[in-house]
Amino acid sequence: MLIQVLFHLFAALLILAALGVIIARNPVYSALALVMCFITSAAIWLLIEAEFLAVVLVLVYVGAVMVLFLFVVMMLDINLAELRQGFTRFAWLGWLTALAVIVEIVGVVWARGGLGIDAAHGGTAEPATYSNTLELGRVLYTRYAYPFELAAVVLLVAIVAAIALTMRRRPGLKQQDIGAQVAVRAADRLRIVKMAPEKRP
Amino acid sequence: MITLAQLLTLSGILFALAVAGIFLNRKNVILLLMCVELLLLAANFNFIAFSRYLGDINGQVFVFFILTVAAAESAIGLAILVVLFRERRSINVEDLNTLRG
Amino acid sequence: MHDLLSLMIWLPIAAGVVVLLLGDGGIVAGRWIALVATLVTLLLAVPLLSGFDTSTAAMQFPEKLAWIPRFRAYYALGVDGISVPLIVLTAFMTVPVVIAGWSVIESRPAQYYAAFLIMEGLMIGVFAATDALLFYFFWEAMLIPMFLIIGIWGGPRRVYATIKFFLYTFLGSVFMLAALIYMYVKAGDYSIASLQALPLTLTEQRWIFLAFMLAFAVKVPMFPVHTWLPDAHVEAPTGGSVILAAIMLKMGGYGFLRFSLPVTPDASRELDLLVITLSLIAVIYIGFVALVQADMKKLIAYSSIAHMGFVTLGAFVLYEIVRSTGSITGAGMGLDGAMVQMVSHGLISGALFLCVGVLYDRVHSRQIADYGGVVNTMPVFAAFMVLFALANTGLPGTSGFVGEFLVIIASFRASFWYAALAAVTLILGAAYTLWMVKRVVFGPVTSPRVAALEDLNPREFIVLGALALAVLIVGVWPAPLLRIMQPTIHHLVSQAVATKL
Amino acid sequence: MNPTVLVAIALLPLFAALIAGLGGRLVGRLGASAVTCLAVAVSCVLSLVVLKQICLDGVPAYDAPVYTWLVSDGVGMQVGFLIDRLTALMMVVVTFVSLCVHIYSIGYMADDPGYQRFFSYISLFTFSMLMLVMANNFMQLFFGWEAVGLVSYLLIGFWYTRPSAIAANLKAFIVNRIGDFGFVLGIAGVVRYTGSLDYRAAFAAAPHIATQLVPLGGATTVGALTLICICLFVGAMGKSAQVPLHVWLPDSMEGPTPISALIHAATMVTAGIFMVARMSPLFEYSSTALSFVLVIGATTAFFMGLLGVVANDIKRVIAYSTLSQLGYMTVALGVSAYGAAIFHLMTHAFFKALLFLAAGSVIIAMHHEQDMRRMGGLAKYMPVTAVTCWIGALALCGTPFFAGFYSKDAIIEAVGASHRFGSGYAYWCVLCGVFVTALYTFRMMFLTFHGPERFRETAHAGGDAHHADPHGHAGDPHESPAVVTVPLIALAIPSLLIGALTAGTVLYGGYFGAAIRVLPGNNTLMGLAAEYGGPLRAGFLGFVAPPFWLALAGALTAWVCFLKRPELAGAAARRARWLYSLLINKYYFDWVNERLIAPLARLIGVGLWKGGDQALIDGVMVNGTAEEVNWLGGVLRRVQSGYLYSYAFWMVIGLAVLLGWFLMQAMRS
Amino acid sequence: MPHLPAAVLSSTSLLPAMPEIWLVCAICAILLVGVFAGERRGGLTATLTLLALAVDAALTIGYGHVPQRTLLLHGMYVADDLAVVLKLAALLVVALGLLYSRAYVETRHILRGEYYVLSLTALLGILVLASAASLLTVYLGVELLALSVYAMVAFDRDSGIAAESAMKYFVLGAIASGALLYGMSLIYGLTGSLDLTAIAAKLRDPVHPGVILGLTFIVVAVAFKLGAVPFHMWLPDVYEGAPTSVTLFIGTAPKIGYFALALRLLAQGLAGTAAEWTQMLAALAVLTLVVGNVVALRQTNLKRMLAYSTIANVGFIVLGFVAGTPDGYAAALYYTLVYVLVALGSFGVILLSSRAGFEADKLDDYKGLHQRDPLLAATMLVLMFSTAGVPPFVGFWAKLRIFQVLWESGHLWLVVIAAAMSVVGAFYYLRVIKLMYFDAPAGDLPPSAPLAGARFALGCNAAAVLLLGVLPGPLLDLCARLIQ
Repeated sequence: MLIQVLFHLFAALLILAALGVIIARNPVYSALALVMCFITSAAIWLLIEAEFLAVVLVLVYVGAVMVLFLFVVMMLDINLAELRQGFTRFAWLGWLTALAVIVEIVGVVWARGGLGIDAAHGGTAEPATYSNTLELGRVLYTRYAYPFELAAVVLLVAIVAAIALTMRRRPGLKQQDIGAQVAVRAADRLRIVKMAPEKRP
Repeated sequence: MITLAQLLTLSGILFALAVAGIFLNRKNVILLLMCVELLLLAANFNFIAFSRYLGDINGQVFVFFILTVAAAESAIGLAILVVLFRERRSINVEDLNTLRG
Repeated sequence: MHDLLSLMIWLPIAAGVVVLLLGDGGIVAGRWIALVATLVTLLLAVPLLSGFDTSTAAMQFPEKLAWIPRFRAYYALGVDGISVPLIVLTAFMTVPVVIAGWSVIESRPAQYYAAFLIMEGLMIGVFAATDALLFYFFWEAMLIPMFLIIGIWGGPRRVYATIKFFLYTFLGSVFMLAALIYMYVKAGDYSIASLQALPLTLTEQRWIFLAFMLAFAVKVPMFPVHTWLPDAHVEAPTGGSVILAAIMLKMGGYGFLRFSLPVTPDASRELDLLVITLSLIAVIYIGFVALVQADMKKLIAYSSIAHMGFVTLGAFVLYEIVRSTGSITGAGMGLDGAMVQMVSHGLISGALFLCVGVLYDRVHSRQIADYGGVVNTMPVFAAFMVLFALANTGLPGTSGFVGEFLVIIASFRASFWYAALAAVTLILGAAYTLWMVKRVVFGPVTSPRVAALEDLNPREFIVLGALALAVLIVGVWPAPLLRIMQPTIHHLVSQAVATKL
Repeated sequence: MNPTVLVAIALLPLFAALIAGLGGRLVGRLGASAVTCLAVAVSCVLSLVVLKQICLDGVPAYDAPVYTWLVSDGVGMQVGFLIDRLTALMMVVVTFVSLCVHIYSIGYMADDPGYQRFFSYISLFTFSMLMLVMANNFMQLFFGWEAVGLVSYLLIGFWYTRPSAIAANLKAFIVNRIGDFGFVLGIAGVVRYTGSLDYRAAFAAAPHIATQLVPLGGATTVGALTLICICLFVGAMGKSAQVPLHVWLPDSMEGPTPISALIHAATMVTAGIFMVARMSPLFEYSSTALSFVLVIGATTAFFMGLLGVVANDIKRVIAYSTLSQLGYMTVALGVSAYGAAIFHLMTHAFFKALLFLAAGSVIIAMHHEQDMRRMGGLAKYMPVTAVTCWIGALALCGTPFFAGFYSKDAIIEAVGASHRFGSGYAYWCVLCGVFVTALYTFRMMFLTFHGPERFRETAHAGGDAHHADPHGHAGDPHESPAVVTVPLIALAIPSLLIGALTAGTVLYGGYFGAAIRVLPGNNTLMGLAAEYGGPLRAGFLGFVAPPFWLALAGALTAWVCFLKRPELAGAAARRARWLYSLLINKYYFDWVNERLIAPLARLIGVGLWKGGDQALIDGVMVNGTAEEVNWLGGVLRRVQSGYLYSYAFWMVIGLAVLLGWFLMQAMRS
Repeated sequence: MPHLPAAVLSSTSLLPAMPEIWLVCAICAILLVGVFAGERRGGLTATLTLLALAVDAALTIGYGHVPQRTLLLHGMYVADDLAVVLKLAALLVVALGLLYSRAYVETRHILRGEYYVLSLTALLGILVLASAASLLTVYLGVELLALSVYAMVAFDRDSGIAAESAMKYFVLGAIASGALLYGMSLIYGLTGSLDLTAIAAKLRDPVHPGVILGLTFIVVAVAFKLGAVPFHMWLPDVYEGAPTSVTLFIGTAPKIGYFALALRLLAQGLAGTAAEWTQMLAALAVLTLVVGNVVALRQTNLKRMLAYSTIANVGFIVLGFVAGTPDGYAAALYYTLVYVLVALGSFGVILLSSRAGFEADKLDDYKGLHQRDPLLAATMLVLMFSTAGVPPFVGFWAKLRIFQVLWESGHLWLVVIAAAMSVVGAFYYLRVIKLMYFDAPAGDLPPSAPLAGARFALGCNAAAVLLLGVLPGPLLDLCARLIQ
């Protein structure tokens, strides 16, 4: 019962936060709303005993990805003023479509025999000894070794791509060459010029 | 306890909102990237819900990979965004229409 | 020679490739290679004729190699009474084209010759293929060289003309392909024989017939899908017009005889009035249109349409004959007429286009108004021109007469009115052809350009002379031609009147 | 009978033509004329031999193919000869007249650059005409039929630089084609009902065909034989210049005069008459067709004669008389008096050729002046021509004892005796025709050979003078050279005598025998034969018959109006202006053709071209479709707006629609 | 206590996967070389890449072939001949593509080690897709391919349109993968398995709306990847915006991967729902054919026109799937291979006729190409006629095959529409030929550089199109044999 209450609470928060992401005028606000989304979803996942993923979600996303987002937002100092306009007059059409999609999905979910399985219960609760993390770990490096490697390559791609796209050596950029500074000799610094003595007129 | 249907409904709403966000937003490309994250979140919800419902761990493993990929995806997305901004000095969706027809 | 047909197909193509590779630099050699190749191909027609057994309707000189095992499609060649004359015609007509282009084609001559040689091979392939897929293969492939010929060496509006030509024919062919595949799915292979033997319901036949008809009607061309022809002819270079008129149009007629009648006899029986009507419209409507053309090539092009109307009329009149007389006597005559008409029109229209080409090379105008009194400066040419013009009006003693005469006689069996409407061509044909002759050839010299003309050079004389001979021979002694066709035509009639239901 | 002889008769002129035409410098002018004359002479002699064999030696008629042209669907098309009395007679007429014209042309065309071409043409014509008359099947008949048309086309346009000439030959060809249109249909009909092209089969089947009906759409049907015969006769109308297809003949006078004599008077134009006579076994079974023939012929005979009265060009006068005489022959055919028709054909061939050649002689003398108003009083300058011409003229008028008398009289009486529908009308036409004939003939003679000498006034070089005039305009007109006058005399003799000599046999002696079939009921000549008592009696009786008095009246009228009181003619013209303009405009036939029909055809052509081909098919169907597609492309192109959100939106729309559609299906099931 | 798998990775079970393994190693190596060689000796990385591809091909031939279809790596990886052929095709295409684009990338200063690394990772994605046996591997393959390609599109950092197109591609692609995941999640949930074979076994009629729901999402994703209307909109912009070398890449190899995606996912995994997704694809195919062909008529940019032509051809590929029979898939496979071969050549022509500062992507740049460079013009002629489906070129057989399977499966109207549309399509292919052959050269365009190697390869490419057109038998048989 309590779980139900909590679920509905978090669900409501989640949806509100998602709406916030969409309609916030200021990207920073949207980012924060997104953080909110992640936290609430993490909470819901905890409620359904996906503890490990919940933790990962918070750590990885809120901790890393969203920070990255905020960083980019700040880095590209976007003129927020120009972003303040709202939706165009076709917005209602958009909302309508979204609504349609929701209706279709929800319709299927709640229709009798819509899923072909009994969606009215959520599966059996695990015993107290159950460790979500252990279960994941058990399969992750055995059955899922191949996907795991692929995921690694995906991350590699991300790294390579990010570097290749964003890093650029600008010509004419002044850089310090420490080695050169250390290895400098006096001759390089000082030049003695011999001058002929002044002629008498 | 939380039923499958509730979770699926939630994810469905999330999905729709994310999509709506993508095409309702006329201004800010970053917002699109965020919506994409929402989109993936919705999918994750499904997987976890089913995994829980079926008492089968594979769904959660899948989510694990999705999170990984999503991270990589957002990284690349932001990189492209940076390049775009360098070129155009703007991340206004309205300005992304030189290619058309 | 059991691989005679392959030789006739691939020799010109190979020569064409060689000429292409030699390039414009080696065009001097290239010309001779082209000429020799076409002449050899023409010589190969001799064993084809001498070895041809005129007592059977079976496919002769057969060749069969596995081509696409998966579709049970074979590289299968063979000839019978309706393909031999057309193959010989093809081999014959390409020679004048090569000679005619000898010195008048300045730009990219190598490609010019290559295109014609390759096209010759492909056209012979169309007539020789006994596998529907192979037939279609050649049928379509031929569009490419023609497209280039019109587009590269054509007149001012060549682009419009050639694209129109290509799309028109492509549209037709695509639906024929669809029909072919449909029948393949039912029959299990593509050999024309098995398509002819394939039982089909009336509905199927109807659709297949219409699909085929679209393809063939465009090629023939029949009203109302004829409008590509005048444009293409006007814009094409002389050689292109000659091949177009002499051979390509025949493929439509050939298709009707090879596919429509035997494959969909019941649909043909049901829809023959459609074809007959369109043919008669072609004869009269087009005759009137030709009357008012100011451009010689256009006029001849329209007259081609009108003459091809006789082919389709002769091919499809047989069902009406059966209906009105209750016997198939005379049905064969219509088909004979259609075939002879094809051959003779090939010769005559080709010759007329060459005549126009001769004038065009000198004056660079196709407008009738720019000429007049040519006979004063080019008497020999005038003699040829008048001869071909008279042949075009179907004068007895020339080849033009035979086909029209047979078709008219045959169609009288079907209905007095068919014969009457068809016979209108005697008047209209004479009117537009001789009126043109009057304005171009006769009369006093009208312009300094005409006064400056000089008469045929030996090359042109040989070309026109050969054609004139052919026209007269076919006109005076058509018996051999008909003997070659006889058994096949009989067989065809029996196929066409038999029902598949 | 030896077929090689027949082949030789036919082919000799052809080879001669080829030699003369293609030989070029090898044969030269002399060679050309020599070889052609020789060839025609030989075949003339051979024809005479054949005639002798047929008529005197009683050799049976020859009917056999000599060479198979083609066999289609069991129907054999051969070249073959049918030589019976009719054919033999025609062969002699053709070759003889042709020979005369050949010889005459040596002089007449002496200084024409197209000399060789000319001889090649006329030899070719002789060949074609022989093929026509000797045919034993329709295919060959049609071949000859078209071939003579071709040659006449070439010869009318012989002087191809003259616009009038090339206009005339185009006209001639096309009008003839209109006739051939019917002719081919007739032949097709014969094949339809007999399955063969041979005369024999067709004649044998005639009674059977007569019972057949041809559906003409709906319930209307027409007798097969009637249809066939009328179709064939349409062909004859074209060749033999019957109203309304006569318009080409007067214009054909643009050709050289020998041609007018040979082709457009003596032989080719009579092909139609010959053909109908040849087809008598068919026509006999269709009195409808014969009535049609009768009426057409009668109309031509009278009304075309009238035109001769107002014409001023000497050759045109003769041309109109030819028309009218052809009308007479046709009338004869119409009343089943085929023999009379052929007989008149023969006599007419001689005296009309004579008249033309005489006219030609005059024209030479007048330095190629053809207008009679610039002649007169020539008799004393060129006596031979005048005399021979008078003989011809009298023969034409049907003066007793002259050739024309016997043939024309027979025709008139045959018409009188006939009861076929239309014979009443025809009778009056031919009677009045006699008056008219005399009128224009004498008018021509008076204006040309008698009365004041008007040629001293400036004679502009018109007529045949397309080339430098060799005679020079100096001095009085003088008699033509022998090469011209000899043929005149050669033709004058038969014009005078042939009638009297042969009337008995050819007309009444049942000369034709099996060659011409006349059903007992229709045999008009039979009755006349009974009364015929030899040429002399017939001649004397002729003086008391109405035709003679009509002819006399005509002659006197001519004498009064054109010799005694020339102003009367003008007065008459002014008095009956409408009639005069009607005649001077030749009943407005040409006007209709040139101002109505030709432009109408061109209008249709332009309409179909611009409206049908260009506007409808190309504009709407072809390019229209292309534009539609292109337009659609433009519209769809705008959907690709370039805006990210619209792309996303379309994706989602697609998703939503797919979802909605298929979920609905799934829910329903 | 749940089971612990005995051997995590047995060496034998790995052999067929050698190509992927080798490729990963090669990627790392080339990455390092690229880092140290730097931009100065970029040629080195290029050569190494080609070398790696060659070795990979050898490995594929050597180890890829297995007696019969076997599942490896705990059912994540399937080894069969189809996979082998697809991999070889992909390797060949990528190799040729790199060969063609060599000079281009040098002149555009995008020749950096990363360029080749990314193309290799993309290739890896294709290989993974080619032998994917589980939803997870499918997903990872797709993402690997997609992410690499996003980056490559934006690779020319000095080009605004490149970045723009990359951004569009990225966002839309993300939506697509979101949809894919969503669909996968539902399928997983309703079948309780990630293995495609298991899913195929579980999915039997009656099909629940839930499955349809998931199916639709997956179909949308696949349609997006293939570029079927209305999920095609990224395609023209990306083709036009990306550097031509990248366009070449996108236009060729990934198609093979996405064919594998469609085949493995729909035809094999979701075979039970064929009745539904064939209908969906039929609807999409019609739209695709119409839009692709009709809009291509209005293009003035050759790359963009080819993009729409791609869409049109995708329509045909999809039609192959619509047939829903093994024959149909074989036809689609054949069409894909043929199309890739032709597209490779067409973009190759663009690459070779472009210069520094001259992209040669406008249609008008090809006026009178015949005078400037007969070889390129002739090649383009062959390829255009082939795409238009005119014999004797191979494109004709591809279309023929599609028509055939449609007839066999009784889709009359699809045949008619496809036929009509191929006529419309012929027009704009002819227009290219018209420009090259019938028009006079416009102004003075730079002569084409003498790149013997690339030009030779291009010539062979065209020759292959002709040869396969004259003797289509072997390839047809192969495709049919690969799909039982």
